[in-house]
Amino acid sequence: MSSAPAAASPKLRAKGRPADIIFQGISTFAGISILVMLGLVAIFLVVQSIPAFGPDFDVKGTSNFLEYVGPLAFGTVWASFLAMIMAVPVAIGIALFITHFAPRKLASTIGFVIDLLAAVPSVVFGLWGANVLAGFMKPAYAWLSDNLGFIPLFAGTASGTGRTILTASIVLAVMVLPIITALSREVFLQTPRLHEEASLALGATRWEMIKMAVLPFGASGIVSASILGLGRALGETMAIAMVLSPSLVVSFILTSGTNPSTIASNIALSFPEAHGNEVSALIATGLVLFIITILVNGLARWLLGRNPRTGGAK
Amino acid sequence: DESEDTTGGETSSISGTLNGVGASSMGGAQTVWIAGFQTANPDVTVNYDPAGSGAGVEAITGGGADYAGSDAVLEADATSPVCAADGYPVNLPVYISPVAVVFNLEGIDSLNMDAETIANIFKGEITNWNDEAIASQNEGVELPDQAITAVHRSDESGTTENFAEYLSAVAPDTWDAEPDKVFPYEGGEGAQQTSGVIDAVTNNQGTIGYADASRAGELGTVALKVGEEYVEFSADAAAAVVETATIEEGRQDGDLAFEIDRTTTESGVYPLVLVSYTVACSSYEDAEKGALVHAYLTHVISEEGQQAAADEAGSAPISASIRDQITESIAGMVE
Amino acid sequence: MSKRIEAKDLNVYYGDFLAVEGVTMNIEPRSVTALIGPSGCGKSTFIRTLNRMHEVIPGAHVKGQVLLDGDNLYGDGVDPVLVRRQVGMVFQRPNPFPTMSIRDNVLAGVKLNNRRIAKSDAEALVEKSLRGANLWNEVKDRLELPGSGLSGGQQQRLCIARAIAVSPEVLLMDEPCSALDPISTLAIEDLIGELKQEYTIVIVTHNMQQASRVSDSTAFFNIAGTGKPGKLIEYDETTKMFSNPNEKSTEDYVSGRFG
Amino acid sequence: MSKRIEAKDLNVYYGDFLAVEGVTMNIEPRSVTALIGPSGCGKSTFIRTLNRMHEVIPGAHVKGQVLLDGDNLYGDGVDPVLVRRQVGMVFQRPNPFPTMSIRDNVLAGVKLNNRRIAKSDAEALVEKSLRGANLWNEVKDRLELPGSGLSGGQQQRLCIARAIAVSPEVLLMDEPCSALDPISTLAIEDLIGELKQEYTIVIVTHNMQQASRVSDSTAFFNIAGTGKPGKLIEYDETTKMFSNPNEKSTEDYVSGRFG
Amino acid sequence: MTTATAATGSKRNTLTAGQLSKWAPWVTLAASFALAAGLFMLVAVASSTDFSWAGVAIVGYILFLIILPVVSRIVEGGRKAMDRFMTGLVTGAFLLAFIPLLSLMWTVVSEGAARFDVQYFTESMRNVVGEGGGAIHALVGTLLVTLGATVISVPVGIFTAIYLVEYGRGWVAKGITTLVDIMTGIPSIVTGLFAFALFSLLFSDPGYRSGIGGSVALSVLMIPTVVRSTEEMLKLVPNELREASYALGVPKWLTIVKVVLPTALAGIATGVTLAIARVIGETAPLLIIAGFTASMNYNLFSERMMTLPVYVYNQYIAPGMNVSAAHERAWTGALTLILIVVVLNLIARLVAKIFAPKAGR
Ligand SMILES: Nc1ncnc2c1ncn2[C@@H]1O[C@H](COP(=O)(O)OP(=O)(O)OP(=O)(O)O)[C@@H](O)[C@H]1O
Ligand SMILES: Nc1ncnc2c1ncn2[C@@H]1O[C@H](COP(=O)(O)OP(=O)(O)OP(=O)(O)O)[C@@H](O)[C@H]1O
Ligand SMILES: [Mg+2]
Ligand SMILES: [Mg+2]
Ligand SMILES: O=P([O-])([O-])[O-]
Repeated sequence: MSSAPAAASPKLRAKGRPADIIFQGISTFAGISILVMLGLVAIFLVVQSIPAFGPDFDVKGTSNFLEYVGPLAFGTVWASFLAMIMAVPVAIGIALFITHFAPRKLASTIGFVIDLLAAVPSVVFGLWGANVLAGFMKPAYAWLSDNLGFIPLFAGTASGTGRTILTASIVLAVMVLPIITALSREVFLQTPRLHEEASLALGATRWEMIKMAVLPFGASGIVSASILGLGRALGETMAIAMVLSPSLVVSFILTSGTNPSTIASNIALSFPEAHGNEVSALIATGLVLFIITILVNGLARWLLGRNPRTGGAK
Repeated sequence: DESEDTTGGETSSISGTLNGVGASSMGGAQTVWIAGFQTANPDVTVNYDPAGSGAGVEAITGGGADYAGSDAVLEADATSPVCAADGYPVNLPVYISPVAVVFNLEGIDSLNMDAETIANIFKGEITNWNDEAIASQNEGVELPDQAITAVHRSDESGTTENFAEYLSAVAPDTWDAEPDKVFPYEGGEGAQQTSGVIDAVTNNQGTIGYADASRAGELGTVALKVGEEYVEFSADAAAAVVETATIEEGRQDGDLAFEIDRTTTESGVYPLVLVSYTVACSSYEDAEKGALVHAYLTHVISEEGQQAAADEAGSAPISASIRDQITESIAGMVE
Repeated sequence: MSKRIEAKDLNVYYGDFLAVEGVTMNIEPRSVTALIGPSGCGKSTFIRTLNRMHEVIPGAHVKGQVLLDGDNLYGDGVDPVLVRRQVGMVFQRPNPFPTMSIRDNVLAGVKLNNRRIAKSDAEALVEKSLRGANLWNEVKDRLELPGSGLSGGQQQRLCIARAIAVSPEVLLMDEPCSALDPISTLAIEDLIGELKQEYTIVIVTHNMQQASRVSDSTAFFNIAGTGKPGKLIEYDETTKMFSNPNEKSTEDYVSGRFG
Repeated sequence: MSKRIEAKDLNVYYGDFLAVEGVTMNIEPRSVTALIGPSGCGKSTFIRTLNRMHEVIPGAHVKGQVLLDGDNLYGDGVDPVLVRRQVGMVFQRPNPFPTMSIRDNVLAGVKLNNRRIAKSDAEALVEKSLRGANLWNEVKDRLELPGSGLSGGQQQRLCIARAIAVSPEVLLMDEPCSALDPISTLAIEDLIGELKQEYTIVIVTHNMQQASRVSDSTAFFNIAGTGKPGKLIEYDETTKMFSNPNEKSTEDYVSGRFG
Repeated sequence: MTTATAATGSKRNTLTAGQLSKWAPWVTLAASFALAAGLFMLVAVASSTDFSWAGVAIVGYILFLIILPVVSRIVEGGRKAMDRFMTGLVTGAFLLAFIPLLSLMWTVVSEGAARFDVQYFTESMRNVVGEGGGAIHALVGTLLVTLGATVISVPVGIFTAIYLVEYGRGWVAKGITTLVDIMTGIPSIVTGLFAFALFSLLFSDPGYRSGIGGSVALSVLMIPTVVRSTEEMLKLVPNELREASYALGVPKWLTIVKVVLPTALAGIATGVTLAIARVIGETAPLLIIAGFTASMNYNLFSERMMTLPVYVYNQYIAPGMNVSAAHERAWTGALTLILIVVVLNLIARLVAKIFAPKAGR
């Protein structure tokens, strides 16, 4: 019947929908503003650190920037690594406990209590780490270096104060624990019931169900959670500054009083007295930390890419 | 600006805000002075941010503060945007405090040591409390067979610099590093700030550290060998060494940069002291600011001010002669 | 109220993948048209092109024309939002808004669009729509309760009430009964019979009996194999399609002994 | 291989809510029993009590007995894990493990028991189970691909293969075909016919035709109203149930013109 | 094979064969700890050292972790043993986290209770030397600075998440996601330095200090957390709801504002609270940009502003002669910070309760 060429009636024509465009504009602008903000931070870091790369470098007895930043970068990565190998398994354990082991009614309360850890200011972690934890760990360090000193990690004399890189890493681990736990918990809760029931119906025990359904589903979530936690660990400043007994060394020893420092805590320790070239050097170490973060993120993304998320929205 | 408008102060009508940044060593004393000054002048707010000497120097030379605190003197040719055209930054020694070498050994309150021994302990050459070098100076004291844990500052610090200056002046062969704010050797353990050092020493047996004497508390302290006798730290002994100090050559009028004679052998003098300076302008670009700084510094160096700091922050009051010199230095601020 | 729909040589894509190819069909106003065919043949894809819901999926796009009383839905400057106000849709799984009460769910089309409506008008609209969806008696005492608290069949009827509350001219239903029990299914089939007095209705169903019971015309889609596009094989009156179809494949499909 | 199931005065609860009340029924070995009834009458709830899947839901619990060849599933010290190994289950929505290949999906249950299964045995078992589930020909060339890449019907048959790979003695199926198209449904109904040679099968279905086609006995559940518990109304041979039931409500339900 | 007669249930049940009884784990637990305690008692007596509770806990737990699975393996078989082992491990992980938590909370509460008084919350440190004084100036500062950071971060964060979930496609969205991850790794002190550089440049004031500067620094730390958590929550909103809304002729932006956001609101509130908790205890950046003062300052936009973390830090490192008075103030400050976050958490839970989608599955 209607073979007439289609000319849309005004009823279907848009007036142009300004609200839609404005809203999308605001959202896009917000996204872009992050780009800008990060760009500004990057520019700030680069511009302010340029003088550090000059020839007359002389900070803390080192004669070039690499010599200065090397041990710090090592310490940063080493401390974060130690913190992560402690925190990630424990966080996964806690998240599993909350989601699959604890009685339902208790679970949300427990979750809340763990979240409390996230509320503790880093200064307080510093005070606690330096004055409570270090003293608590000291006998263990003495025992380790007396009895297991042949293992390189425990070589040499033990710290007389307990302010070692291991203590600092434990503090870091406790600090990132609630972050990793909270996110993993959310992800585990999202495990499709269907998959959990599928494995149970096959006669799986609780642990087997977790292995078959929960962990594969949550793998990418655990990685994201760990990245967030790692970000915090890499950048933590005050707690490390207060807990660690630092030196400008590269050392894997866990129990000694001579420990590599971290970039962020070194900035906090040196910045108040720094001037001129030294300020630039410190900001340049911040730039290095920034780059380390980018690399670590890239690595994690690559890991994620190899093990893509299955299921989920979109 | 939040300064209250009430004219309630009976004692004064000056008002305004004064910002200082600098050495943490005199943070406690500044709190005392500020409290006293603000009580007398309710419309004034003085802030002192104990961010560190470096931050103070950066701030005053960059124009980021009205005055600064510094453990080390400003270079002679430094300038500041807050100074008047004919003004220049001056160093004013307002805070003198002995640095104590503190230790934690059960049942021992005091030990005698010469600079050589202290240097060797902090370098990690002497590692046990029953070492002959210590024992020989402390006859009658039962020294335990215990490892020494030497605690130094992990942050950059004026205390470290003064400690190192003393050791390198008196025991130059042992302490062979250039005195600096950074602790130069790898041995020992680091802790942040005076509080960190005090905590590390207090919480652990067999430890030794150095810290502003006001924080020594119950800890054992070392009497330094000066000449042929051993001197415990005290405000008087510390003030005495400053009396013997000379003003550095080549400084402008009113710039009171001290050179302390660490190697003195005079009796009753404790040469391990920290002198902290207030850095201000000889005259200010902004006259009101100048008047405010002048009023404040007058309070700081006043006898009550110095005594309050001695009582509440453990410093050694400056002598009358230094007070006179400073009064002269700051006179230009109100002209 | 109801309108004629014409699809003209419609090709439907997901990104580069051609999911449905060359569909041309006329849908009469005030009739029920059933779309049948095996899984994956593009029934859902096609029905979603009729109110421009297809393009909501990233990368999805359409070539060809769909005319609503002669106006091309895919013409230049056509606002999909306005299209959807005239062509309502009910989905396979009931999806009431979980944060809203039953009343607000019915009024969603009005309220979400920020349109003001007098309280008495709103009440009247809620009652009319719920009656229209055959749900009024069951829920009239609990209009303030959340819609997600209803049973599956009730939720589906709530979604129908929500769709007719905005007075569309066409109603699309993608397997509206597949999640429902027989009693709820009966209620909805009865409802479709009533709604066709006013609306043009297009319904996707897997259920031959249902198609033969409720529809006036039936369109059979088929697909040659995975990765191939779905095609409209035959489109005719329902009685003809189920008794004496032209195509062999249609006969095979509708005569399967399935229900 | 197959076992007799007896439910004795079974009451099933969700927390305080009594969902199913007083069910007593005997299920013969090597037979197919269909559970039918309107939505919400407790079919799913009941079938899940037969392998203790019910208690997976927080707060859910059971009173009464379920005997598997005379052993009470709910006796003291009974390990639900052992129960589930003997009583397999297939769900309404196909749920292969998305991270596993087709082969690993089939072997998922078997690997739990003996990790070190010989490669050749594994191959044989995969083939046997997939053939048993009528899927072998379709997937034999892509056993390494993820199971989630299959079509809905194939996924459902994969789940059946997974369930029979552990050689259970009873197989429970909760609406296994409701998400499937007619062709896949046909395949699965044929499969059920074959499986009953070896297994005791209990199947929930909304589809009367399907119930009458595949089952030997039929149990009709009904519910008096929302909030009331579901009850077993009648349980008899399928032919009897569909031709000449004892209860009026059974007759009403099965004679509904629904399919 | 199948006996026709129904068992009475009193017969031996094949389904219960080879099971450990319910109390077996508890007995094993008690036995393990008793064993460990005995062991350490011996060591303590033999070497005349202190009895080590920590040692008992560790060794007892390890014994439990070994003994129960071994027994289970013999009686119940390997799979059940593995299940018991993992249950022990997971529960252990959970209890392990309680050690630092309890230790921290105990330290903070016991040390902080002394000054948790009216004076503390009504007075500042202006003109206070030695005992007395309070932290009202720091409390107000922290609330203002954090509020400022929240006001900046929440809109930016939520709109960015909206962009990523609802609009963003292709490399721009990917790039922003990566940048957000990178942002989480910026050391807190660098954000302070950055904010300081930015503001002193903008106001050409080399001594620039203000609360708002602190807010900006904290935003840099807060935004990525807000984006991440909001993004996750928006992704959880089923597409069906969006489509239901579109099908009613609702424009996209109204769909987002009125359907997507309300549905995700509970989760977003939790995420924002977490983000606030993340930054409210930051010290390093505030030390640099918000500065230090003993006096009250209500103006976020000018002059130094005290904040609780800086206050705590300062009371600790510069206690003056009356060390214990200052340290008590410091701990009370820490306690206050934690309480603020607890209250925020409770509010978020309330919001979650009120707005949570009713009766889901
Ligand atoms: N979002 C999508 N992206 C890409 N391809 C899609 C998408 N949705 C559907 N397809 C593909 O388009 C084709 C048609 O799918 P459609 O969902 O329209 O089938 P259908 O006839 O509705 O099937 P069913 O009866 O199972 O609902 C299928 O090959 C399907 O894989
Ligand atoms: N997890 C649960 N918590 C509380 N009540 C539930 C739960 N699951 C089901 N119910 C209730 O138990 C009753 C029986 O539900 P069930 O799912 O067994 O019905 P059904 O016969 O399988 O229905 P359908 O045909 O819709 O699948 C219903 O009233 C239902 O609301
Ligand atoms: Mg479809
Ligand atoms: Mg069901
Ligand atoms: O005053 P300090 O530089 O030693 O902190």
